[in-house]
Amino acid sequence: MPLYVEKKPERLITEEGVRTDGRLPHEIRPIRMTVGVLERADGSALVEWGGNRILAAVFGPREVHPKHLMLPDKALVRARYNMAPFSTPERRRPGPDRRSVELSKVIREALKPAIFVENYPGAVIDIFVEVLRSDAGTRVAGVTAASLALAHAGIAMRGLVAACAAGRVGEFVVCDPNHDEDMWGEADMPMAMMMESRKITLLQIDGPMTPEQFEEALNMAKRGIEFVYELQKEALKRPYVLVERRIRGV
Amino acid sequence: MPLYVEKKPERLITEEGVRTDGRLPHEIRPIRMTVGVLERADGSALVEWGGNRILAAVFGPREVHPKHLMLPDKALVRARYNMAPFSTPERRRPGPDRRSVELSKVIREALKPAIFVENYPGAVIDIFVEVLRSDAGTRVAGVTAASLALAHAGIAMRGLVAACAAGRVGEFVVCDPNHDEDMWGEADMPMAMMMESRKITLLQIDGPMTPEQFEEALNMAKRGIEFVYELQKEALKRPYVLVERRIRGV
Amino acid sequence: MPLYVEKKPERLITEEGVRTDGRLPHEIRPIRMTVGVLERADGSALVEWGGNRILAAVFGPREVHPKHLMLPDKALVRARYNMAPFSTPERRRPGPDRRSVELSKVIREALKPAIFVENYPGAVIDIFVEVLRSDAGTRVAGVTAASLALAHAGIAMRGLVAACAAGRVGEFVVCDPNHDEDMWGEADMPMAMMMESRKITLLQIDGPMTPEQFEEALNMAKRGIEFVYELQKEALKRPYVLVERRIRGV
Amino acid sequence: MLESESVVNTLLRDYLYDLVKEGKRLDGRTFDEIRPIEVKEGTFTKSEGEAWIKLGKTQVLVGVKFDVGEPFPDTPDKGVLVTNAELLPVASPTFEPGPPNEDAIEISRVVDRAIRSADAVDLNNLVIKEGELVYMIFLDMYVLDHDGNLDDALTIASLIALGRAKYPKVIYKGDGDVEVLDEKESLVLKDLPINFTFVKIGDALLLDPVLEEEMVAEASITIAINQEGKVCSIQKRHGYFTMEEIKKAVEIGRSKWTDVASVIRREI
Amino acid sequence: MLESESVVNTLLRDYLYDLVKEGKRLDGRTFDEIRPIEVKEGTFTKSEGEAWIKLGKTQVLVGVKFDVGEPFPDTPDKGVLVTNAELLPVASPTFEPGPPNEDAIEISRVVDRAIRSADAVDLNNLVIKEGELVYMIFLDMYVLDHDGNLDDALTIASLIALGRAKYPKVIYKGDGDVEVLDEKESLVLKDLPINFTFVKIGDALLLDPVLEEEMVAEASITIAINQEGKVCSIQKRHGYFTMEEIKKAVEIGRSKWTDVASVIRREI
Amino acid sequence: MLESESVVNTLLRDYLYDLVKEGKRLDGRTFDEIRPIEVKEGTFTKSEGEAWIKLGKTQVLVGVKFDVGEPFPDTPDKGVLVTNAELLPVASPTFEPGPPNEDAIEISRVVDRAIRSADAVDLNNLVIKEGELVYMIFLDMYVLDHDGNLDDALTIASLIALGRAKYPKVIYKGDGDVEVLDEKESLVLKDLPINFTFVKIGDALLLDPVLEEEMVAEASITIAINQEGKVCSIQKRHGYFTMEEIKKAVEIGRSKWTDVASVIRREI
Repeated sequence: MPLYVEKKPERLITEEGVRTDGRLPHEIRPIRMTVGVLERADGSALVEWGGNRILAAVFGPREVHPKHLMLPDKALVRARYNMAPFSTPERRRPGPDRRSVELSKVIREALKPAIFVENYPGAVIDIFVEVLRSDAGTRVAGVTAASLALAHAGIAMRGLVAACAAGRVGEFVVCDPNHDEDMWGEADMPMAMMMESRKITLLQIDGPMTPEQFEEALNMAKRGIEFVYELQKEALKRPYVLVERRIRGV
Repeated sequence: MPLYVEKKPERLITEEGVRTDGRLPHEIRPIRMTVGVLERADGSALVEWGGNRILAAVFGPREVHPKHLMLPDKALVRARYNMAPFSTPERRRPGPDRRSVELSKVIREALKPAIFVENYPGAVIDIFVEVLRSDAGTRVAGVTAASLALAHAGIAMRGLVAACAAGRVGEFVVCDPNHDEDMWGEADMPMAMMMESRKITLLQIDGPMTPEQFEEALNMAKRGIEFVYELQKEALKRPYVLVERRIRGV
Repeated sequence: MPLYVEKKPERLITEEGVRTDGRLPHEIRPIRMTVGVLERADGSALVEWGGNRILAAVFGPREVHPKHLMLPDKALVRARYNMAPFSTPERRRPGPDRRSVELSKVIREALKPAIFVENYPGAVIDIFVEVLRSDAGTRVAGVTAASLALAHAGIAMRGLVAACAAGRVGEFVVCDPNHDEDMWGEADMPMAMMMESRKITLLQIDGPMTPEQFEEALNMAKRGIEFVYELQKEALKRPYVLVERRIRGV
Repeated sequence: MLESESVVNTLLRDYLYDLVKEGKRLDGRTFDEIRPIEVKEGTFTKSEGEAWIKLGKTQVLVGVKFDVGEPFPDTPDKGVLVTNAELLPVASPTFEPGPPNEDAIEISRVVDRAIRSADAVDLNNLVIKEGELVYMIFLDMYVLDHDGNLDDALTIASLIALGRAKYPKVIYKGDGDVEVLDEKESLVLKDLPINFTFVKIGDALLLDPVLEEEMVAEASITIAINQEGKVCSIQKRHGYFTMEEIKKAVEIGRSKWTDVASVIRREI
Repeated sequence: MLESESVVNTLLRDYLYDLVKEGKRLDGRTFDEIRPIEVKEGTFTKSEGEAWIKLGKTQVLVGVKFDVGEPFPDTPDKGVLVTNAELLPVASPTFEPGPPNEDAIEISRVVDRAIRSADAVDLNNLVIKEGELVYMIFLDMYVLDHDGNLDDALTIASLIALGRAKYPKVIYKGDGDVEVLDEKESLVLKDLPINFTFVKIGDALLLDPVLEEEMVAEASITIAINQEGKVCSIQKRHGYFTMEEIKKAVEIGRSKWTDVASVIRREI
Repeated sequence: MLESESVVNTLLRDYLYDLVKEGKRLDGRTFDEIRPIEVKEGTFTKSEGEAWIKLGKTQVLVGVKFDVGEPFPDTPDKGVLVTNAELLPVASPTFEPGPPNEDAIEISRVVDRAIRSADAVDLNNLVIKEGELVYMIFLDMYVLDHDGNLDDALTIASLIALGRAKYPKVIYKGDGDVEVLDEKESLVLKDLPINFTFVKIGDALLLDPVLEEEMVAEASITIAINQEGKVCSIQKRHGYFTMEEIKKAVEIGRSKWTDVASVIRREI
């Protein structure tokens, strides 16, 4: 228990807006995406985003078990968000907790609007998001990875779903909050969009924001999402080739 | 943990038979019954009995899930007795314990003989007894409420099931034991009857009684049940109207 | 908790090879087998082996529930190894733990090769091994008992499965390790065979052995198995008659 | 009881009802006759007190184990008794592996309630250090073969096992710790609350029903009687009874108590 | 929302969409109108603060209980708030008994997040001995009747129940033990973060949807606004929204906050 | 192995048996040839020691984490090793989410047994205060891609992860509390007990089977060999073997130990 004590940094952001990891408010952490990391899954992707390592896999369309869950006119979409025991500083007990049950639902609802479910009546599409290493922003990295895995599996989609969080640290609105900001910042706002249609499929807020801060955060997250979307397209164009880029100005 | 310590009263009953809440041995606590408190349930009733608050709801006859539980020649009857986390002095962890599993069965067996189960082959009748506030005698109040909810749902019945407990406190046999008597009394005997036919459908005893005391307790409980039965009929005649009466001499 | 503290004996075996229970390395504990101890089961056997008391029962061939486990071309074989709460010095909490899940599988795999599963397409054969009293070697005694129960149930078999363990205590290889040897010995090797064909259907090792020790242990276990097999045949020939024998030299 | 009717069930029901009308039972017993009680010899558990008994073809095994632990906050001056029943899948083709179901929970609570309401086990005698450390008794009941009337069989076996139980003496060393002595103490049984189970078939009350009788009966009830002839606990099961039927069942139980108690006492 | 289409569902959907096109709703409300909030009088729980409210035909009961226990290691200077929601099977034919499912967990987390992110309950005030002993608040939310918009109903009931809650004062006696006084202390509510749930039907955003509206809606979202008009938490549910729709929903929520808050304040 | 026969399965079986008769395998290997072992570069976990390895197309990820806690009562002078395997649903269409099933439990126990029976991890070195506080090692094994022979892949990855693991030094401060230092200590691996899994197809023993070979094999067995060439643990799986086959498998394992050990040592 006492092996992993975390200390709050003296300050989360300087007056000039320099963050604990040296980024400016609008900057995003380094991201690397690899499509097709697994053999047996129908689609898979590994997203390394800051210190996060998220593996997503998709199976389907396939037969539904148990049968009574089958939807006659469209595909059933299931998603599971799961944290590995070794993904956190202190070892995590395996199995779902309340947070991961909620995130599984949130991720499913983020992806479902993008899938042509009516193309696969009676089938199931199973999405698995495995957090191997967590470092703030696992759900947006997870949605990003799962969207790649869906595309890699050849599931018919209205477009890729890309995701990024914004947050509030003191009076600064920041893009892609890091671990410190997630722990001790004022507000966190993960968001996902279908970029082709500019539709928001995931939006959560935790922590108060004025209407002005909220609008700024929406725009900040959107710019992050646009960048993530470009990386996704690149990763899909050349599967098995790594896409990595450190950006200072989005 | 130490917030709710209960103390045994110095004495449970005076030599004149006055109980800790001022009642005489044969007296019953105030009861109020309201039928039709819920919109979505097929039948419902709220019974306020002393400090007890019991909500009962009935769904059915309806389709059985899972299918393999279906009985071809009659209705399946299920009952669940459940205590709310806020129903006891100390907060109760949600979910069934051994006591509530047993009481669910006892309540089901108290009501099933009154239902024309052969009228609903292949269907299920679901009875839910929710203890919102507990104050001794929740199972008899629960049976009473559930019987009202069954009638309110229009389930064909041989008659109402009414219930009341008797108990032994020292050498006194008392009607409708209160919390103190339940905790520190010598014996408790919940009972339920179909009043039309005078058949006993629930009988439990916990605590020793001589054959004479036992016979006295049977009669005491029966008189309580007769009174409860009258209240039930009144509550059903004018649904949505409250039936309340404090009785000193049954 | 502190009621049952076990102490390691000063030495597990003398230089002359005398063990803590007085046996020589090749000697087996007393065994008693009773076939047909239960009325309702299709087949049953009680094996008393040293301080072990193992009850095995077989049901089947019978219908599979749930249906989706059914195999169209052969019998499904299920086995459960279960320890009674009163089978160990300290009371054991009921329910499966990881060890009993593994042993259930190991026992199933030990018996399945002996069953003509193709004779019972679509059916299930259920094997229950109940450890009433444990004293080292419960899995070999369990396989032995279950094999008798299968035969008693009239299940078509390629032959009986008999089992016995060998172990290493210091530099001695011993037959049928006792409780002390199981706890503090160097290696344990339970083994089961279909004696007619000399095929090994169960083999586990826990603890290092040189190739020479390993070969000696294989032979030691095999001699024990041969003896157990003779007892099994005797027990089956005269059911309801006890077979007991203390052997000093196998 | 039977949840649903099949042709075989209907035939069985008709047959048993007809028998009862003639004053007979399936195995030739009278209505208030208890099956032979046999106590199997040998050591079958690692407990501090055990009994494997047969009531007719019904077989049960009960083991009593001891531990030390904290008392309940509201009874700092009493030992703790924990009761558990397992309907083992070996006992019947209808029993399934898994945690105790509704029936197993009810049975264990019925036996438990009889023992507790008669104050049969002297829990006050089981305190090591008041409010801190007491003996815990685990009464584990195993059903091995189910041919009806598990409650009475388990109650008899439990009383024998408790009466036979011996636990190690300990010396309290402070701080929740004890020194365990070699000397053993016998558990004190202050009473013998014996359960009597009846089923109703037609107008008849049948004591100690076999499985077939349980299957077709209209109603069933279990009544515990103690050595003073008091009614200690009752559990009405399915169906209904009149008041007169219940009073009659109590009387039969009272009249049979000595017979069963003498078997139990002989075996302790 | 509806998982699958049946003829009835399609008819309902068409009907509600047509209504919305005409600017109407099923129960005659305007798009941004909240159903009447009624607080039932009486005592229904054994908690230290409770509220049984009706939002239209939706009924919920919330109880607040207190205990004392250890603080979390990373917040030794704060009390503990535990939130739990139960979708009781009495509330809807589609709710089943059992541990909280995905929906129940999400709802309880949505209410919890609103309360926490607004810092509405002064947890710093609930420390008995820093790092050792604090008050624990259990906020148990019971859904009794489901006619849509459980989130907002539960949030309102929770705020009232918390605002009414009184807990016993205690004196720390050392060693994890306390003396409980008769005197009661009121829980301090520093803010009123109120949830506003919208569904999207066609181009319209409907506030406080009834069950049928929830069933046919394309999308839904819940937004918590506090007394300063800040957005405290958001949970987009199924479907999708444009940025403009979300900003509009926030504005509607801000404009309705005072109405709902005055009901809550009146009842505390 | 295959639980049941379909036409495809029969064809696969016939094909693989015919291949084996000709002395060949599906992927061209000899019978006793192990697939290439590749260790993926990078940091993928938040553990104190990790390894993501590929054995052919089988991929596994193992992480080692540390904690401090109480020792087991019967080993007050030893650290605690906890082993857990998860057959992630990403690894195969037949794996389902949920708690470890029979197969996962068996695999984790087979790896655990190999490590323990060879005394590979020096648990005596992991005591902070005898009888009170020791290091706890959590060995979590994740199966990412299942193309056969999970046991050997997980054993290799576990040994590398353990060999790489570094834990923080602590100073015991009394009362179950420690001061955590910045300095790290390497875990000591005293032995390399390596598992070798064989399947039997016809008369042949095939080392390191791929998934298809596992599916059609008559029998399988896993044998752990340590650096002294001792047999440390065996787990016969399904089917049966003759004594000669088992002895032959042990000999093959012994002959392959150095090859695998050199890969492990290179990566630590």
